Amino acid sequence: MVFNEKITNPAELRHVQGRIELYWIYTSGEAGDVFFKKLRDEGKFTASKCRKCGHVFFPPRIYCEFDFSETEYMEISGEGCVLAFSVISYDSDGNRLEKPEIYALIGMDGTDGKIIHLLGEIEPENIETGMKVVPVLKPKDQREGKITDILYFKPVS
Amino acid sequence: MVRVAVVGAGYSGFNANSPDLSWKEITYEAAVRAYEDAGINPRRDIDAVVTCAEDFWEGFAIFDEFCPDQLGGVLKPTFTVTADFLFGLANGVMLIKSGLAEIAVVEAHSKASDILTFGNVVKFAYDPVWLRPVGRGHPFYLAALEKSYYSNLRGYCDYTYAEVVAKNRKNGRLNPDAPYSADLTADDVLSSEPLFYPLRKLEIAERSDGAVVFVLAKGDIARELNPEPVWIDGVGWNSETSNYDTMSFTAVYAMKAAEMAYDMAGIENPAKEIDVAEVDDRFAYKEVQHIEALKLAKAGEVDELLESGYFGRKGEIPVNVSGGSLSVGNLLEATGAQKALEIVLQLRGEAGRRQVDAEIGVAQVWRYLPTATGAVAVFSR
Amino acid sequence: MAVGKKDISAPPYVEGRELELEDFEEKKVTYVEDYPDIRYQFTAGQAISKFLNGLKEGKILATKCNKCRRVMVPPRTFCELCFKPADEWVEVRDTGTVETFSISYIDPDAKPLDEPEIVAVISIDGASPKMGILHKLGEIEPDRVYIGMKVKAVWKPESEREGMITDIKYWKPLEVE
Amino acid sequence: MVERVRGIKFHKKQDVAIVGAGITLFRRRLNETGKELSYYAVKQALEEAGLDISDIEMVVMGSAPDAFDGVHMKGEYLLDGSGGSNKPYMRFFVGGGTGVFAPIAGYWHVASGLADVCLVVTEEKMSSSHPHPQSAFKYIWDPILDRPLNPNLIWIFALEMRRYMHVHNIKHEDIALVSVKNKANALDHPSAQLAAKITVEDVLNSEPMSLPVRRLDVSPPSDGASALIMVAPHIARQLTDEPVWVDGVGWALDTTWWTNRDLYFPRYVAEAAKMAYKMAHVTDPRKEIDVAEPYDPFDYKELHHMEGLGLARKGEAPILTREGVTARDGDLPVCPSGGLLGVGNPIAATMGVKVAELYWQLSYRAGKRQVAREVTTGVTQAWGDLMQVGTVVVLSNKR
Repeated sequence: MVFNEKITNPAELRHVQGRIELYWIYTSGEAGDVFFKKLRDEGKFTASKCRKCGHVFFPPRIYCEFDFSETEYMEISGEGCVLAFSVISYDSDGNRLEKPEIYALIGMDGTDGKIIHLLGEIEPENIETGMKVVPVLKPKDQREGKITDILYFKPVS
Repeated sequence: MVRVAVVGAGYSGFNANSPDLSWKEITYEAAVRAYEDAGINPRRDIDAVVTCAEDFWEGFAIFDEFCPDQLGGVLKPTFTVTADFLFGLANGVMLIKSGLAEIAVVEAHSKASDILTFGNVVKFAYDPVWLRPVGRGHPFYLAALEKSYYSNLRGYCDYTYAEVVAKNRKNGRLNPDAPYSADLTADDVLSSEPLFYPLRKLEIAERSDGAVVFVLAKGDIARELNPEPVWIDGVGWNSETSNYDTMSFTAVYAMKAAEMAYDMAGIENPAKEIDVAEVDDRFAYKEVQHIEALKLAKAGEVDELLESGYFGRKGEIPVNVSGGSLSVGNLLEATGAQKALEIVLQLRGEAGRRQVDAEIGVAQVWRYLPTATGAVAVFSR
Repeated sequence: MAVGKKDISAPPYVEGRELELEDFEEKKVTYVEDYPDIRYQFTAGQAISKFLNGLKEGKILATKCNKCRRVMVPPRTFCELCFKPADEWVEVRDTGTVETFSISYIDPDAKPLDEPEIVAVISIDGASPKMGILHKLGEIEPDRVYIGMKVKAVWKPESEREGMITDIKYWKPLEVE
Repeated sequence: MVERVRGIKFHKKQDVAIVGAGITLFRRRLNETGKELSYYAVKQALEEAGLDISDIEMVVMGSAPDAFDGVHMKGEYLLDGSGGSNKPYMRFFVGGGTGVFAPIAGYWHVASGLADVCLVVTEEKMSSSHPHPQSAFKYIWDPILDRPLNPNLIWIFALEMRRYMHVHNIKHEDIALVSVKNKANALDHPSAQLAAKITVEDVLNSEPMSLPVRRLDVSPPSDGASALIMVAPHIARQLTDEPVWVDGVGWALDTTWWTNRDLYFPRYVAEAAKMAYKMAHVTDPRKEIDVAEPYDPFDYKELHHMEGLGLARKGEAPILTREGVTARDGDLPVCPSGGLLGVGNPIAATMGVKVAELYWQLSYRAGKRQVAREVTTGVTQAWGDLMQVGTVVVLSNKR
């Protein structure tokens, strides 16, 4: 016997609402700080290259995750090509978005790395994998040193 | 060599929701059944308790506080692994092999119906600096991207994934604990709305509640408790990376975990030696990835085999004969538990109307979005 | 594999970059904020549902295990020590004893409180010894509280009770009555 | 039903040695991400052990609640900086006890024979959590019975401390001596966040938080990481002539119903210690233990835990402290690192001042912190959850 008695009237079953009322402030970290300041102030993209194996990381990091050697920063164009994309009709609460968002996995030129970001200025039916895209940044005075300083990537016209 | 066996298994049933029982009560129910099955008194006999849970699935900051009581683990060596049940199982094996325990208990549960903002919790696992702030879309976009990338690489078309859905949802009809089982065809799947294009709603496992408890024992004790226990021949687990830029998107984590488990179990030719498999299918394309990773089929050949019924209930290697997560539901950290449970039931011959003939079975799980981490366990009778 | 162990002791490998609050305020460092909307609906289950419904009626309910003879508050469906189902429901009294207490000057976010509040573990009369709950004390000066003090629950008016632990406003000294 | 289930015999596959350790700075706010902090700690441990990341077979991660770093499934998030990429990697969690629990998990990875070289990494970035790191602790309480009372973490310490003082008639002055000792010890720790020369009066006059707990009774929230490398005997022999051996491990988790227990004595620590001592063949800890690093997030906790560990009789720990027995040059040095009170308390990352410190002490490489007496065996311990869990490790430099 697992329980000796159980509540039979469903109205007597209780549920208590709970909300996590915390918020978080995340530093970009050492490599992130270098990247986002460069993006904010100069509109330029930074990657990092492993001093031992030569793997070029994007997003940049201070260490090579494969051999744990140090890396050095290098400037890249910020352009890339679409490796995969998806069209999302709902937000994370499950509500329909007024306009679907296009997410893309973008291989970054001059690196072994990738970025996941939005695509803009294009309709889903016109997207092809392998398509070349370039970043569209916020105007300099509105940039804050965050990933959202990149508004989206757009196809090369 | 110290061998480890499953001598008891208990579960609470799997349901889309469970408004009448708290997570403690669900777990207690599963534990009582497991201890009865093993024929042990937990307060006297167990040496260690392993629980598997993640704080934000539960709504806590330190959830492991709430684990010992319902498992009979009060003032015993009890701890939490923040991972799936199969990772807990690996720890149970290590505890016994290292001599820290002779009888160990592994538990995992899901109270997914308590989560009101599932999408937000999943998104909260995404890299806070590089990924989480991008867009407002549902975090399933990452699975959609992976599906798209992987399909292009292998040349699989959507029909293959739709067949996986149809197979699993139909299999579930013979499983009394499969709340999402249904009589569906691949065409039904293909005609459902692509909410997360190219991912369709019917390709995604809905959530379920439930708890599973296993009792593991060292070889000689296992035989005393049960003349024919189910042996754990191998366990393996692996993580690719936490970064989307270095992920393979081809389930290399599952391949490496399987290699580790097969190595331990002495399995050289999985496609020949394995009789039944339960793999993670919380997105339909994941089943295809995982079949390849477990080396049950060659890369790029799963579509033809699926079509021929090779992975069906009566096929050569039945995969997800329980109905998989597509039928049973996404049990969060208990997903691997449902898969291991199915294998144990099949090997014991207790799988009822869905019984297949099997001597060696494998269970595999992935740690869900946004990870590239997974675990594999090989069982035999 | 090995190249041999180095004779070093405990220095950090690198100096970290320590930040002050001003670094954030003056944007000397880049950062992201997140205010996720994360909500749950906790299922109270069999025992706690009944306990909460009891509070709404102004009663404190306990469960009893006939094996170890413990009367348990908060109530549970199973005895965690005997690992068997609890056997019966018992109503216990709304008086008790302060087992330990603290005078708190901070709120959950570590901000100072205007008035300190007194929190205590109160063992409930009618339950087994040391069976206590966490709650607050009121109608008493902080420096007059002592361990072993007898206290009584002060309930919200019936119309305001919602079947929550806060239906008891606080516990007050028994002798003041 | 089996007639008689035999007791644990510790029939392990192989012994386990520690050959390297690493620790970052402990600071209130660090710019580095949790991944970067983990990388620093791992890099130092690898360097000390003379190993390369490719030599590591498995990785164990220890980190306390996700609510600090602010990432769901944060073990997965931290894995690349912890050297877990393309490896078997797992995160373990017993609340505040994780700092000593992670190496216990590392122990069974090696002792079971599944790995010969296991890296153990612990990390915490508490500064991400707002409005205050303490706010995260609001969610450790029962969501139905306790959270509506708006509890603060310090409450549980205050309630336990009051009970301990009451039962043994201990004065706050005696407890404050622990804070004075540990903060002074931390002056010699290069990672320390709150090292200082203070007096008992400073503690007694510091700002009240949740009486009897005052500001200087408490360790500070912190960011940091630490790492440890655990290996099989045949690997240890190749690396060093003086490995430090794991002689015993133990842990125990008490009931969730903490208001149903008498809080004056930490039974969870006593049970964990019993297991570890049995395994290490320690029968009289007060005589056989040469140096101890019990968990000291609050000053009374060091005393409480010494009693749980059997290093003092019940109620005797304050007397030993007053007599100087627990000083760095005393007969039983306790927290020579400076502990959490002095070095800082990045919850799980305190492995760096507990297990790693004991490793450095037993290999005579603790520098200015090296205790005066000869050492062969040491014990370290952590505590966590709702005053529930004890985790104990016994190390020795003799096999």
